[in-house]
Amino acid sequence: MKEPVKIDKDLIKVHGLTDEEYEKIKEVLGREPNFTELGIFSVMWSEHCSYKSSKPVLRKFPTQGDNILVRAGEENAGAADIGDGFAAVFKMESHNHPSAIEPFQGAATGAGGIIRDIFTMGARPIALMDSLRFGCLSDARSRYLLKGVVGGVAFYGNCIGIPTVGGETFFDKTYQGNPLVNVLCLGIVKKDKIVKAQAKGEGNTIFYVGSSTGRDGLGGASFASRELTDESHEDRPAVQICDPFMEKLLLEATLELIESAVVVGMQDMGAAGLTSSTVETASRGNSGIEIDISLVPRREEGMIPYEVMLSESQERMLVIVKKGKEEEAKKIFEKWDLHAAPIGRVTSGNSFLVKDGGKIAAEIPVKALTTDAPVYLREKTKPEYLDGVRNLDLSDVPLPEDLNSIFLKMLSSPNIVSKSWVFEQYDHMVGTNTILLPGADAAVVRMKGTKKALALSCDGNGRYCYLDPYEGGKIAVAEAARNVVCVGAKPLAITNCLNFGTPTDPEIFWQFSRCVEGMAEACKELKTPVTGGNVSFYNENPQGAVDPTPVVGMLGLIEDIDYLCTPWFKKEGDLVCLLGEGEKSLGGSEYLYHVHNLKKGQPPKLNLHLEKALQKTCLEAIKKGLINSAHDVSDGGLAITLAECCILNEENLMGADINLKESEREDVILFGEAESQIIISCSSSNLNKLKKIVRENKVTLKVLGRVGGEKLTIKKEEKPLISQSIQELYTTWKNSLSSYFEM
Amino acid sequence: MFKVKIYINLKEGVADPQGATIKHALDSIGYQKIGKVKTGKYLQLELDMHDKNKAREQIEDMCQKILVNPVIENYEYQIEEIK
Amino acid sequence: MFKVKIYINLKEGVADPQGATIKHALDSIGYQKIGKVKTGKYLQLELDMHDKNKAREQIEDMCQKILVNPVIENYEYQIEEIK
Amino acid sequence: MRFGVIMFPGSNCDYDCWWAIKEVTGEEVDFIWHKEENITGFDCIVLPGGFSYGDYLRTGAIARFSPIMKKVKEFAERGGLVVGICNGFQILLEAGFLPGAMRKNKHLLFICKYIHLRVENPHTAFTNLCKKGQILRIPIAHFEGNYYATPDTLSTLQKKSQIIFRYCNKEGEITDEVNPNGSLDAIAGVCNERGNILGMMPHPERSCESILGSEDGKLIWKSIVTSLKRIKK
Ligand SMILES: Nc1ncnc2c1ncn2[C@@H]1O[C@H](COP(=O)(O)OP(=O)(O)O)[C@@H](O)[C@H]1O
Ligand SMILES: [Mg+2]
Repeated sequence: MKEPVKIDKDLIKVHGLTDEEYEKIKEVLGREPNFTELGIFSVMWSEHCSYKSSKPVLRKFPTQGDNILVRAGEENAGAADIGDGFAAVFKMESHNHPSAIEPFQGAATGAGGIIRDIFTMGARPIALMDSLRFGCLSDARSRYLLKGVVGGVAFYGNCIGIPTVGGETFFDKTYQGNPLVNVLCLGIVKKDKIVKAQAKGEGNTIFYVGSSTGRDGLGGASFASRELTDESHEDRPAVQICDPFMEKLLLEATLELIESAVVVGMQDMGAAGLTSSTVETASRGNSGIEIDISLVPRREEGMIPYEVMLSESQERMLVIVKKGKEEEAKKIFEKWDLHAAPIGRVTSGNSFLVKDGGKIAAEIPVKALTTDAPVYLREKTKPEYLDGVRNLDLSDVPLPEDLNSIFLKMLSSPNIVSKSWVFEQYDHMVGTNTILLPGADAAVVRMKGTKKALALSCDGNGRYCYLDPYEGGKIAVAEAARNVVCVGAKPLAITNCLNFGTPTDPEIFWQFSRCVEGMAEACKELKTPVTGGNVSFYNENPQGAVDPTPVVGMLGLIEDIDYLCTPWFKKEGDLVCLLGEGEKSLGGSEYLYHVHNLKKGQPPKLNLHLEKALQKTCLEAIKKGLINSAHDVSDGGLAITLAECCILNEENLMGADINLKESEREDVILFGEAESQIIISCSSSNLNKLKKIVRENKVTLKVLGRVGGEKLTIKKEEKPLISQSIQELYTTWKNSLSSYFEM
Repeated sequence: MFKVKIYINLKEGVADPQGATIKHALDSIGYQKIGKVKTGKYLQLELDMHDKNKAREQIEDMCQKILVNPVIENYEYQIEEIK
Repeated sequence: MFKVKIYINLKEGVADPQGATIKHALDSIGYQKIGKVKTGKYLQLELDMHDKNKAREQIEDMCQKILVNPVIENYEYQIEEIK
Repeated sequence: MRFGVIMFPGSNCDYDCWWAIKEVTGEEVDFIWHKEENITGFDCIVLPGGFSYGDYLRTGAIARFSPIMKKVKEFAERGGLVVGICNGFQILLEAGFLPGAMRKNKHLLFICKYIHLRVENPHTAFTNLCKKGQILRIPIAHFEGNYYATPDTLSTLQKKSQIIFRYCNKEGEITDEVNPNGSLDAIAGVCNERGNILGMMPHPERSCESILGSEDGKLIWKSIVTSLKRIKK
């Protein structure tokens, strides 16, 4: 690339900067910016780095709590106290657009990025989760994307040796062409060993460690390079290639480095690479920073300062080392065959100074790029589509005659089927901590040397949010918490990924605000503060924006792993009970979508007080050892939840005989979705004790039937609606996803 | 009948960590003077066709549609008639 | 300075599931007349040497020791002088 | 007994082996860095699973050149016990300590799940606490576990009882369906002729505690300890 001679209107525009923003840049600098500076401003003031549209809305999230050690936004990830002197560090991030272009590398580099965020805080990553959304599985491109994305997450997580312990896989035509790929990473660190992402202490040395810098990802920053000059280039790749092996070396070396106490701070070079890592660490440390980019290791020849500063090559880190400890640091890097180059130092003052050998390439006040970046209060209006889609007249929905075959059809819906084709491609056991493998409501990883374990769940429902963003946002949090409760964990805190369309569209921004408000409300009520997350706007395809899709990653704590609870039925003769009651609705249900091809209606209403009481009751019952299984009612309604209780344990399928005393339409009874409900099983001798807890917490408990036999039978007032052999249910559910990939 | 050999490479500028690691290994085993190492794929296939031009057309099409990932890869091929 | 291209193949008789899968994919998309498909690796490397014979020796050695697994793989290579 | 677990760059089951040997089996264990030149004082060397050198080029192909491998060779030549698990097995194959080679799994997917193994030869230093035909439940996690050997090699392995484990179903039957990766003759683990080097794809270190779903892996560590005690006597 060549430097353009002059910065003109077009150049400013392709950098995604408005005229006002450009005026502001001139004001800050007191002069015209040069090309490199223009690039630096454009990436630091981009939505991705500055959160210029979302910041004011995100302030609605509760971020404080007794156990919150690092609050959202303070560092690369938040941290929660989990006792015994340990903190859990966790965060979720999206890599939607890169995955749409190159699914394998896009998803893999997404995993790589979030893993770096965790270990740069000094935490050893112990689990990954992936929350994935694609268009219809019947479409070849969607299958290609699914295969590539799963392959990419697997390639990265397996190689680096962090178990991918769970996730979500959801299909809906709204995601056609714009898949959502959100990856969560959880790490553990001694509380007093948390490392800050800050550059402090005049004269401390800035090290560049890891892969060399190429032109990859340049286009991803704001535009494609060829629009800049008339010269024709070979097509420059925007696609970043991952190197999990390099990251494994970085992971081990940095943790060793932290142990040796030579580190002042560190940050990975993620979005906006060298630029954001240097500027953000300096900003947090209230320092200046000076680097010489002629010292930056490069993969390609002839790179200009602009390219070096904006490259998004993967697996690179910035480490600030104490003055005088450079040799000690170098030794550790060398042990791990890593190339570490000192490229600059922390300075007093507030200037971000970039030199290229003897020349000054850029000089900008640090805070102008961070805390003083522009923030906008975007306009919002209630979308017009809402009134139309919320009206659901059940008389337009024909009641199927053969409920048995509809039941099987539901079980083989891509959104209901077993996701083992996905999670068996992930090493979910490495680390020998995964005590609840994928397939349950939440994954559980133990903490060796203690009785404790951490539970994780990812949840979100774009359909609900499309129909009612506020309720949908609330539900995402509540469901994630409920999932964690079902395995016996107390919900502690959340991270999240907010996937939306274009924020300058007032209707999209309304969806965004309402979702956040709903989530915030639920977080407050359930006492699960937000420790961090990520906003992904511009998720659009030719048909328009994707359904508003906030994804919640919930962290829960199990005090004693002897009281781990699982979702499947265990003993013949156990009572099957429904804990809690929520109003059933077909609005936004999987049944309506999969069987009737409709996305309509009012999603289930969530009463947060009831929800809280329900979760408390369930946890108490688990801790007292009163129940043998717990599984929350979600996608597909009661019938699907019951089926899952019967077949989730492949080693030991269990039938059940259920009799429901309800008066609604049969499809509503079976497949209507509701909040605040958990199916539990218990021995009849525990029923009275259970009832006592239920009364104390003012929730409800209904006995629905008994575990046993080779069939799942569901009756309404003794009249059979469904009766199926569990073997058949199992086979249908288990093989439906892989059948799309068999040849 | 044709025998086709297809050579698939990473595009110029696309990082090749595998190549870099192999180079590093060769260096440290003690091989001298190793410059850049690039990794790629090598496919061989038989085409039961007679018209070379048609064969070429089909090969191009197959490469662009499935054999090659055009986002990050380039390809070249050789085609040879066999009896 | 030499530029070396190394083509690595699975030996005759060693099953090649990847090749079979690609063939199957090509068939099912509707490409006609696809015979056997074989997958392999393609390495390119630069050697900063001057004596072609010595270069050949080193390449053979590298292939036999590390680049190729002789239990299941064959190799061929081309060497070309560059300035 | 003192075990040594080698750490290659990219190993990722090293700590898991350490935990299984130390905390579950109760034996002494230390890590050995791959650039180490000295391995005296160990009774058994473990090459753990993972992705040494990222599995770049071929699994195990680069790690076999680590300085430590010369020492492991000498150790094995003196009759020391060596176990390679998953990537460790792949390294042993590449280094020529064991016969054969690994190819990509037949379905061309990484696969992680519990499988069943049948003990084919209980008369080894690694299986002496098992019965012939005993069925073990142990997880696998690999992309390249599709074992191959030439027909000659295979018949030698069979004749000399060097096939230690084969993939089977719950009932111990060996069928194509339950062969998870396409391995020749459903081979999951082999040893050398002398019987002191074992390579296996399944992960015994992942199945040593009931909370993880199985304790069958312990049999292998304990067999090793038993045979070492016998030798030391
Ligand atoms: N992409 C994925 N990666 C890993 N595990 C997954 C993935 N998708 C689904 N799973 C697992 O499959 C199980 C069922 O998922 P889901 O139906 O979303 O559960 P729930 O409705 O209880 O949240 C969970 O244990 C989940 O972790
Ligand atoms: Mg659930």
